[in-house]
Amino acid sequence: MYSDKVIDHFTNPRNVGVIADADGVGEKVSASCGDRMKIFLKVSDGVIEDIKFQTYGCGAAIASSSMMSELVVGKTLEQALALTNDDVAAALDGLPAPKMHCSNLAADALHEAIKNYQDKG
Amino acid sequence: MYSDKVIDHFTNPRNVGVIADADGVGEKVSASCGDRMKIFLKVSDGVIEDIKFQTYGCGAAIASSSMMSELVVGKTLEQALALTNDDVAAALDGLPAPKMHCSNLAADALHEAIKNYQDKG
Amino acid sequence: MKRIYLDNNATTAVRTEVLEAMLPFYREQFGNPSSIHWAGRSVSEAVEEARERVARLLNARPEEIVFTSCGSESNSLALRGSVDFFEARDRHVITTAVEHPAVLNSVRFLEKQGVAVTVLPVDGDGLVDLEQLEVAIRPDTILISAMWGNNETGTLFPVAEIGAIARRHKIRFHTDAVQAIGRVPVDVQAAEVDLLSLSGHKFGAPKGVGALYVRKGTGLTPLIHGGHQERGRRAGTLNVPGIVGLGVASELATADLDRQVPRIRALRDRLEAGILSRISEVRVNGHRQQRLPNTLNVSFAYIEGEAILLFLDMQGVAASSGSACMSDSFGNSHVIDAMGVDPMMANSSIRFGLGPDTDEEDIDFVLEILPPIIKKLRDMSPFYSEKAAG
Amino acid sequence: MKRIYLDNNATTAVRTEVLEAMLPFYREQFGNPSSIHWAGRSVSEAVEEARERVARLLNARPEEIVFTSCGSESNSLALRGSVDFFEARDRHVITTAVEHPAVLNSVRFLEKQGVAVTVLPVDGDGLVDLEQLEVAIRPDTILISAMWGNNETGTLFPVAEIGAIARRHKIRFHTDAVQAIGRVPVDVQAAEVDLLSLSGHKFGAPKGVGALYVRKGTGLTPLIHGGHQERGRRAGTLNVPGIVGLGVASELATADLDRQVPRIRALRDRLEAGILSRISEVRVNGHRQQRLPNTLNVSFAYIEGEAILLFLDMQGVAASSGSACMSDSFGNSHVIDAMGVDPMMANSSIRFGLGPDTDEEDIDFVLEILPPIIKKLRDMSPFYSEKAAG
Ligand SMILES: Cc1ncc(COP(=O)(O)O)c(C=O)c1O
Ligand SMILES: Cc1ncc(COP(=O)(O)O)c(C=O)c1O
Repeated sequence: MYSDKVIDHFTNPRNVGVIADADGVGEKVSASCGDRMKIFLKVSDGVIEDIKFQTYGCGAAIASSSMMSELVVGKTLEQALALTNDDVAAALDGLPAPKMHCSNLAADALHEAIKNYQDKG
Repeated sequence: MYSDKVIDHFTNPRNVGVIADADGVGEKVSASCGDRMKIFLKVSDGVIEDIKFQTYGCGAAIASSSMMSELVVGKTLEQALALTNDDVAAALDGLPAPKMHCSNLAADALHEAIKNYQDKG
Repeated sequence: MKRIYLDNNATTAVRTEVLEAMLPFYREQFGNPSSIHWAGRSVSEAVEEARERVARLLNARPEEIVFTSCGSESNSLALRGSVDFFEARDRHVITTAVEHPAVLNSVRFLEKQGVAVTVLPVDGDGLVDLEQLEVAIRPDTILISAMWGNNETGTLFPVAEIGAIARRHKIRFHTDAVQAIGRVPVDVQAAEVDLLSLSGHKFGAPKGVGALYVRKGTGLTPLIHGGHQERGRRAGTLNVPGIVGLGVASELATADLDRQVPRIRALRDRLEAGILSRISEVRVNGHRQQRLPNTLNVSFAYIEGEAILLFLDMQGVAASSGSACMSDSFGNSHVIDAMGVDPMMANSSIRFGLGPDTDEEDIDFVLEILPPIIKKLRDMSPFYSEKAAG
Repeated sequence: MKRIYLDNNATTAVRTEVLEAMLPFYREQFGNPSSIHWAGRSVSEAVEEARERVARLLNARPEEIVFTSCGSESNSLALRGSVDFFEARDRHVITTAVEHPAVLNSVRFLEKQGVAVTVLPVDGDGLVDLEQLEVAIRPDTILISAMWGNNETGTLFPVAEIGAIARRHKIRFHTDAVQAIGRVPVDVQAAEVDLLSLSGHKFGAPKGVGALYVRKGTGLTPLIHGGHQERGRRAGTLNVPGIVGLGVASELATADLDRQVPRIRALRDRLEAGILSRISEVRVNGHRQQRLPNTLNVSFAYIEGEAILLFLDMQGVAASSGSACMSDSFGNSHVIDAMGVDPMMANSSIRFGLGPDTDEEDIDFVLEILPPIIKKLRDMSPFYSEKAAG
């Protein structure tokens, strides 16, 4: 059902936690299944220096949060804004069809956090 | 499905054939399945001296013709008239339910033959 | 006593390879394929592999295969599922007089529910007239159900031509291919079929499993409601061992068309020729050419079928009769009746259904014992002696 | 890795004795039980013996047992077959909010066809209010369908009391006993049941076979039309090996009530007590006393069920979750929802289903690995950290 990459990220999620003095915080809740992701960013010179997440959700939700965090750490905000949910799923070698629309929210949550950072601007 | 007695009478039917100079001839056709029995009697002093039958029908029809013929040979016409289809079935250790009404006609055919003999009388 | 099984149209033995493939799924890989844990996952893979195999047999796509429990369920689902699907409109269904009771009784049930029905007659060979079919089509016709091969006589319908007519009129076409699988090539694309029924136990898979091919885009209301199994078209925990067996049997069936069928056909022809040459006043029922290669249905004047069957049975030969009141699988033969056969001939019909295990010795044994059986019964028959008398 | 199967409510392994009894019916006694020749006769005897065994399990008569392919078919047949039987009149059906989808989706389908439906709510323990049931009864009520034991929570309905109400009002009573068989005594006389569904694979028989008990005199229109099998209530060639297996499993099930069930209940209680003492903010779903002895459904606040399930699975433990989008057998839990449980709690429910193979070591292993799994997931959960923050 889940790819090896999903299982790996689910079992050993990278970057779990909070950043107390985050520069940007964002979250996203899935309307269909209630999955919830909360993203904390540390930004410096337009680059994501640190990222942490908290996720309430199934294996796909946790794995995509973890994968997203790995994909964007060290990237510019511009690069991070270009990341889509589908990119995250692809990096995980795919997600089962029923999960694509309910648990695959990590890029959206990230964009919320970036927006929050920029709004503070 | 069929009792051993049915199988025996079906495999080795007693009294198959015709009596050319029969004293009485009768027949019965089943309305439901087309089975047909024809009975030939030789009667002397009110006793069935000889009986032969021809039957078109399934295993139950043939076995009940044969069993009936054994039951009445040497019996008085009165005794023969008292014989019922159910008696024949019982003597065969029973017949399967769906056969009771379509193939169990031997006593009726016998009675027709006796009637034919008496009508000539 | 040697036992000779010549009733392969009623059911077949499960093939060795099929049973072997099934065994691990009873106690080792016993999980529910819907479960996401270890016990479900490998099982669900096996089910999907079987689905691909069945699809390949029919030249279909895996997602077009719905697993069922038997041919009767497949037929009932095809008919009722189509009628229910079109519930909002007037509905007219066309079928033929020689369909299996699973189709005919479904149709009769639907008729009572207000569905309009046309049952096409057949000719003396058991074939439908395609012009009559065209004439029967109405603006509200939603379905044509016509079988691939007849279970009693073996007569093969011209399914590709029926399919073309249905396609031209944009009507869905269901065919009951329960008897055809493994005996003649069955291709849902070539025949332009939308719904096709098959049953495992007729070709070496176990009893309790069947399938319905449902062409992509063909809406169907389920008969069995419940969970999301089979993409919502048939609920219920999947019969995993049965499905795995059906997959293997499907693969064997394709191979058999070249490997076994010509041999079986030759044996059937030998049986037919032998009977015709040894016994008088015999009628072969069904189309002599367009016929399932394993099937011979033959009537013997003046006597009754079940009696013949019993004498064959006593000598170890299992066949089937169109007249046995108690034999569900065959019933009182509406098929032979529909062909306009004289009722007494119809009553004496015997069906021989050959299979992969049949050999020449079996056929020769039947040819040896059958003439004396027929003679014995004719000697007992009032019709025969009356006819002899003049 | 040791594999611990705690999903016996989803499906069970076929028992050794059951499989052994089935094996001769694939290749040796493979005949069609409807055939009158040697190949059919012994098979038909085996089927009738199995029918007697199933009847004995339920305290019913053999002729009241209709073999089907699964629990979903039994439920669909009971509901649709009753509604179709009463086609000439107004029809109202009463059921409950926590039934299996095979009942609820059948009812929804029937509602679209114009049947009036009342779905009774349940309380926090998953029980229906019998007074509400009485109030729901109307002059046109033809059927009450209420399950014996719930598949998600294990809650047992007071079936005998429901049966008495139905009898008093002369309404037929159907109960889905799929989960109850082999776990609690099931007696159709004591509970005054008219229709009862069971499914083989839930108690050691194979997948692909089930049964519907139909009380004598209870008219039913078939779902699957065709031949005369099952006294005209269910057509299709019988799944002989499956039916033989169901017979043996039925016998074992009765014996198990004394032999296995007390042990399983004690293990379930040990698991429940262990979880409650080791993990905080846990809720047991279902009635604590009136419950299937093998079932424990428990929710863990702040986290999601499928994630728990996956971690258990990685350590070899198979359980089931009410929230796994892809797990058909459980579905999005309408049952826990109907009990008024907070959605987040409902989303974290895990069902452990113990079976005859479960032992103390298995339970202790789960009690060892579960607390760190819950901790790990809570540490990841925004809800948990917000709550900790105040
Ligand atoms: C209570 C209940 N009813 C019906 C069913 C359906 O049984 P089956 O999967 O055999 O169709 C199940 C099993 O999923 C069940 O637990
Ligand atoms: C042509 C045909 N259709 C349907 C069926 C029904 O198949 P099953 O007995 O598997 O339900 C049969 C077999 O009896 C058949 O021969």
